Amino acid sequence: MTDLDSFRTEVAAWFEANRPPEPDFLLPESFMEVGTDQQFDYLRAWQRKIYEAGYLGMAWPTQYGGGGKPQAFQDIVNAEMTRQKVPFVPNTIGLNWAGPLILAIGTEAEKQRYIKNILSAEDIWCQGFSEPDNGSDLAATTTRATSDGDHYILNGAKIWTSLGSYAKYMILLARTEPGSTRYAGLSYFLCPMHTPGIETQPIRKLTGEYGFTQTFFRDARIPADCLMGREGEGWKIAMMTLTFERGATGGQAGGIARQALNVHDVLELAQTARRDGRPAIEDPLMRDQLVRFLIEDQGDRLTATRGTIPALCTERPHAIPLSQKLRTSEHRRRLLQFALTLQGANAPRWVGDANTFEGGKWQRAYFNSFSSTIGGGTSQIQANIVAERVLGLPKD
Amino acid sequence: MTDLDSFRTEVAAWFEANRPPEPDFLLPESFMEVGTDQQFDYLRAWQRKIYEAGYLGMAWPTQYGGGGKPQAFQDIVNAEMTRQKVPFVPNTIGLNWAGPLILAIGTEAEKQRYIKNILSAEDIWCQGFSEPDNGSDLAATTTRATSDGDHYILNGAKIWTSLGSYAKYMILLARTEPGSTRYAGLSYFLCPMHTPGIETQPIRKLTGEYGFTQTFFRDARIPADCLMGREGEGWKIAMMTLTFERGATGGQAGGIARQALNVHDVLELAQTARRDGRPAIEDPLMRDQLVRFLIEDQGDRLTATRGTIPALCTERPHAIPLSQKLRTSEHRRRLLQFALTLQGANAPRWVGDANTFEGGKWQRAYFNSFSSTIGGGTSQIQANIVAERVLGLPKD
Amino acid sequence: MAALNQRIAFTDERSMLLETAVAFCREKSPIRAVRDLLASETGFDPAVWDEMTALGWSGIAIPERHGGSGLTLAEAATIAEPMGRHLLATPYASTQIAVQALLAGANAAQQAESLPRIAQGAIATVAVFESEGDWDLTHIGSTATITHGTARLDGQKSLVVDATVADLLLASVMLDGAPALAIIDTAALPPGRLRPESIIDETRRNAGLDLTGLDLPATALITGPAALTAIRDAGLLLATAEACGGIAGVLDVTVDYLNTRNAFGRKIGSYQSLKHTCADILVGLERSRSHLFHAATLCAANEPAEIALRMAKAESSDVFAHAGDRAIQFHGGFGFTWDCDAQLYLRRALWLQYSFGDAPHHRRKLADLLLG
Amino acid sequence: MAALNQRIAFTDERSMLLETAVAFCREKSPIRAVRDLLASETGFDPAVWDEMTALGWSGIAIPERHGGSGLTLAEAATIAEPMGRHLLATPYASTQIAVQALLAGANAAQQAESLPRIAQGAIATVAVFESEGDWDLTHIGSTATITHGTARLDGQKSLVVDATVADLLLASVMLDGAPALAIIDTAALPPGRLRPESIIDETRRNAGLDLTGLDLPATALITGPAALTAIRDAGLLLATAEACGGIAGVLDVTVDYLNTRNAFGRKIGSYQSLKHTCADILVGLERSRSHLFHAATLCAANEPAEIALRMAKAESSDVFAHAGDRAIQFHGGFGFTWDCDAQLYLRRALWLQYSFGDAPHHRRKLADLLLG
Repeated sequence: MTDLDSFRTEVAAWFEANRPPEPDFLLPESFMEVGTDQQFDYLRAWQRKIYEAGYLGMAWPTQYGGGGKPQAFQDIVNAEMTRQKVPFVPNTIGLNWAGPLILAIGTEAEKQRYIKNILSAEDIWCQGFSEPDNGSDLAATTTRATSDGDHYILNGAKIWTSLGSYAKYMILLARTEPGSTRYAGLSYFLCPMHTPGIETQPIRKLTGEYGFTQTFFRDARIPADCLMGREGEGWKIAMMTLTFERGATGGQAGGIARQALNVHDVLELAQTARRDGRPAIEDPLMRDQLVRFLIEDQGDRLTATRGTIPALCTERPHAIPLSQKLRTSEHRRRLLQFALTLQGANAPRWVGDANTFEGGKWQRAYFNSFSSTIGGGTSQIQANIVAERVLGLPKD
Repeated sequence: MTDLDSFRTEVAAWFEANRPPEPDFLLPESFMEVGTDQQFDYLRAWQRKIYEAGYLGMAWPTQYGGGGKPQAFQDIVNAEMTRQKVPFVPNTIGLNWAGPLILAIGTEAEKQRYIKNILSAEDIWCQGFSEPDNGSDLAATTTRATSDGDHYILNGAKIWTSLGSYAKYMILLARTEPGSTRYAGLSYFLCPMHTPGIETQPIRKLTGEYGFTQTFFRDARIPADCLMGREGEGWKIAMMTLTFERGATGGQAGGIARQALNVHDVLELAQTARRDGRPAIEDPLMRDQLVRFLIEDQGDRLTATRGTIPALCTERPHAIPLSQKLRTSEHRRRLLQFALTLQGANAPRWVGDANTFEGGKWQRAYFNSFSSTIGGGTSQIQANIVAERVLGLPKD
Repeated sequence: MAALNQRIAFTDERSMLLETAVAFCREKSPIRAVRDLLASETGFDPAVWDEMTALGWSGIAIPERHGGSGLTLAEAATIAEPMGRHLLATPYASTQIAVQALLAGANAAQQAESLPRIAQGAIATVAVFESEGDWDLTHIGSTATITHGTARLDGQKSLVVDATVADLLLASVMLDGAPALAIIDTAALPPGRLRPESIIDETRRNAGLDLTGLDLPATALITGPAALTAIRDAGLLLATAEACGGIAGVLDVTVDYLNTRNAFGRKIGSYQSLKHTCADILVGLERSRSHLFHAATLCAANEPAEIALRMAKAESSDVFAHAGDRAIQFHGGFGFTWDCDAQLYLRRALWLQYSFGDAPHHRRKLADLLLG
Repeated sequence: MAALNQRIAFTDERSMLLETAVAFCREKSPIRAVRDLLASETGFDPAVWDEMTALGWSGIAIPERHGGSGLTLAEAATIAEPMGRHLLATPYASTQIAVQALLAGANAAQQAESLPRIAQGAIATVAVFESEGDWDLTHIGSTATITHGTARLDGQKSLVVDATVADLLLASVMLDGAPALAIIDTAALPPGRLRPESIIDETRRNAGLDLTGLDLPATALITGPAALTAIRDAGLLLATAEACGGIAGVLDVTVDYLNTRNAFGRKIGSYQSLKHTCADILVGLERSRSHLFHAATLCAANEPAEIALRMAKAESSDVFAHAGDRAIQFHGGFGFTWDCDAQLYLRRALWLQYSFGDAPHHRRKLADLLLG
């Protein structure tokens, strides 16, 4: 038995023993959906517990609070969290984007100051990239950071800030060169949220819940050393952050137990839920639909694999990455819409109803699925991207 | 027993006794699909036989070869032809568009000259409205008719001419006022096809068959009395022709036994065709699809009824007429595509195969169905019309 | 295959009624009013209900001898369409369904007692679903047992619309192995019998109903299959009417936005992926409305309407659910927020989609009816 | 549910083979050549076949000891994709399916006799469908009866691809109540046994085969279930490969036209209803290709591949049929003519869609495999 094998056994046992009690409220699907203090406190406590057990940041350097072990250990923890379907930990932006970024290019002072509290969930992090009028076109950022002695003065607004009301820091993209346009003139800040002039306003989602905020900057003064890298490097650092977001490079501190509902959860639902007096999975039409979703899901998974084999992507090398968002977000929306159909007469119940399936998470998940078909460029824009950049069709 | 009842009995008996023998080739679906001499000769003989029995043009004046009876008699004949599923008669444009038009606004000379031979199929008629570059935008007609003494000289081209190779006359829309644009300056001709300088060239369809021609006019001189009405009245008369085409006013000479395959034929097919070793109609998925088509078909039929009740069309009075082509042509294309699926392993056979269903007419009908989703304004243009003119959305 | 006809009868009376209802709903139910009522306990405005009663709408299908307007379910559905369009919060549909059940199945004494009350503004509803149940209204777990002239009920009903504001409840129970309906006066219901439920359409108030040990006079039971069939038919027709109105309403909201919002220098409504989808939804609306008024015609004439009703419900609820889904998407970031009205329609669409059977359910039933 | 893996192995060898095949098919099968062959009797160009044999492609999956290249069905499928893309007319796929049947089920003597011939360029095919039949290859009406070492065949086969040009036919028959395959040398076939059939894909030549009273040595029978399973698997994989190529080909034809043709002053490809549909087809192509190479990987490794094959076939044939249908529509009036290449692809798509089972068929089988 190798070290890793025995570690896996140990981890499995720990999570079995320490799994937090099922709360009497519905947990969010992901860190983007945390909408109540109840949900937040529960998840933050859970993160602290895992960290204290040594299972977060296992591959991060010990001098900053990490475990100093090979990444393989963290991978085992993550896999086990997914397998046991334990709750996720909430400080996702800190653990997986800001943290790896600071470790990669931050100063020693930054590492000392931020890393450990990211792991322990002492400091929650959020992201300030999108703006109300620019959607996901980061290059069109208009939030300004004006240098003023040893401070920057921030003015502008960000939108769709997850955990905005709970965050102590924001990774912020702002324009430092007045009059500049597009990529040039952007800078990157590790911005303290508890600064006078920074205000967050919760956005109520179509689910009725909260989970995003809009963040307003009105002459907010932050110390000059909040600047990461140099002035004008903002775009480059933001792109690096997005690489961490996509998990392409490794280095994440872990804790992302899958909660998002997928096709396999829908299969389980089909066994439990009943239509016309019998399990939905026995209905020939439902079976046909389920298989369609399975084929599509497997197709997307296989496509991810194929994308790593250049000889099988020679004709249109960008087809796979550029179509990825369109493929997966629309699949998910349709899948969750279908998940309601499986529930037959009980489908139109909502979160909080005593007779709804799994607390109404399916209904809520369908509504939340629009965040991916709209956010980060709508599916219509994604289809244009595929048609224009991959197929070479003319612009509208 | 009324006169009409006894007439119905007589007609039913006549068609039962005189139904032409099933040919050993596949008959066309409609007059637009007549592609071979064999098909044409068979159908022309059939028309002549019906006319000689007194069952065509029953409501047309006796002095021009008609029956001089109330329209109700012709309606009975038409209904009986449909019920007995006998072949249609080929001179559709003459019987139903040109003939009624001439009777309505033609001169006595025109009536004497044309009507009887339309009924007997002695003279086949075709239509020259569409042009190669203008699609179905009749106002953009560019074919010129230049007055030259007691003749007009024709130059230009028409496309999608049904029965073009068999026709003796064409109802032709041409521009008589040089330099005019749009509606003004168009005139309407009853044009003899056997004129030097008029040439037809068959168009081979995606089915591999013929059935349309392109018609070229190269300095073709036709007598001035071929002009119908006056110069400049072409648009008005063309619109009147289209009213006859839509059957909105009555006065047609009959003979349109339904051949076009519809949802009820598909139901019959589903009972005969087999999928996976059993009748297709027993397959739950096929049943679901069949019911979808039935609901849609019934919806369109009901919509035609509702369109006659103004109080139920107040909000968007143009919604029903302007969406009609989009609704029915797309329904038909999808229905015929589905009809192949019902045939399971035998679906990919083609016209002429010994084991194909009903001679391959389903496969051919699916291919021909594109004539309605493309011709007369593509479905994409139809959707724009609905979105812009009915919903008030902006132009592209 | 069963022969289908395409009759639509629309009298001048219905035509005037429709005009009145369109104007009424537009005036009484601006979207602000709809939103204000979301947070209210009862979920509807009693003053509006009183006006509707004064117009004769609550008793529209009740015979004149019981104080009603003496019209039919077709007129009831005609009014329901604009209500759906303006998301008018009202116990109207529940009440109409209960009226149909009473007309079809109640005896003379029961009718004489309940119908005049409804015509005067009493709210009624039906309790015909159970949490383990399906859309077959004859699958009933609740029971009634008669002893010495007293019926003792047992069981739990669920998804009872407007239960908390109803004066009269008709609850389905099994009595001697056959379905029956118990007429329950809510004034006589012990406290705690109604348990509010959470449903996706926040313009509606639903509750579960605990029947355990409830005693009623045996004369409060409606027997025979007619009442349940009437509930199903009325449920289907009114859901279709609301859905047709809802499609028109959400299409309006969407088209307005597409004509307002710019992206990349053009009105977003000029992009075909949006405008063609709207055209398709309009086509679905036109077909749905035609099915609606045909089914209403058959119901009003007491002709067999099962095929027409199932077709109408299947078509309209699929189109509405699709229209609601697309409305969210086409509103972009705003569509993801509570403040966008698209979500109100999507929620309504999902409620209707799964009320009295969704489209796959009805297509399966139709296949048996039409294909053998 | 059966656990699915996502393995795709693509060796350098396959990579080079793919490059060669792409170049070969582009050169040998320009659309003009495809159209010229439509009217020809055999339907393919023997010179091109000889070149393919010289490249080792006809024997690509045949072991080296039988004169083949010693590779697998995965390499055979890799070549088939560009063939599908360029609509290359060739008896390649039929031959590969027959090879797989022989490899899986034939005994040593049968293999030693037939495989070297194929490696040297003999054309082979399978006769496994009947006119009353379905996609279950074990549903066989034809029979073989053995008497004194002679097998007498009876029955009619149908939809036998490339039958008229094949040197070797493998016909499925029932022998003592179990499926078997008869190896028929067409040189020994009496005249009139093959009856040309008309199919929707005019790049292919099909025939019916009359087995009535045909006598073969009993040693020409392949017994056991393995050969038929191999035919199904190879049929599914090669149909998927051709379909993937076909989707890419028809998408190219369509995109070219959309980039050329103007309407209302703009390239028609700038209209979203056309461009988004193309994007969706591309998405379908990407998924289909991924399924293809995954299924090929499992086949090559002799791992259970039924789920992967059925998924691949279902996905690719639906996408191709849709792409072909849209290609006609998007070409407008030209699309309605014989001269537009879209029709060639639509016909191919329909042929493939119904070969070895269409998507609803495979999804039903997959439901049983995956959902229990």
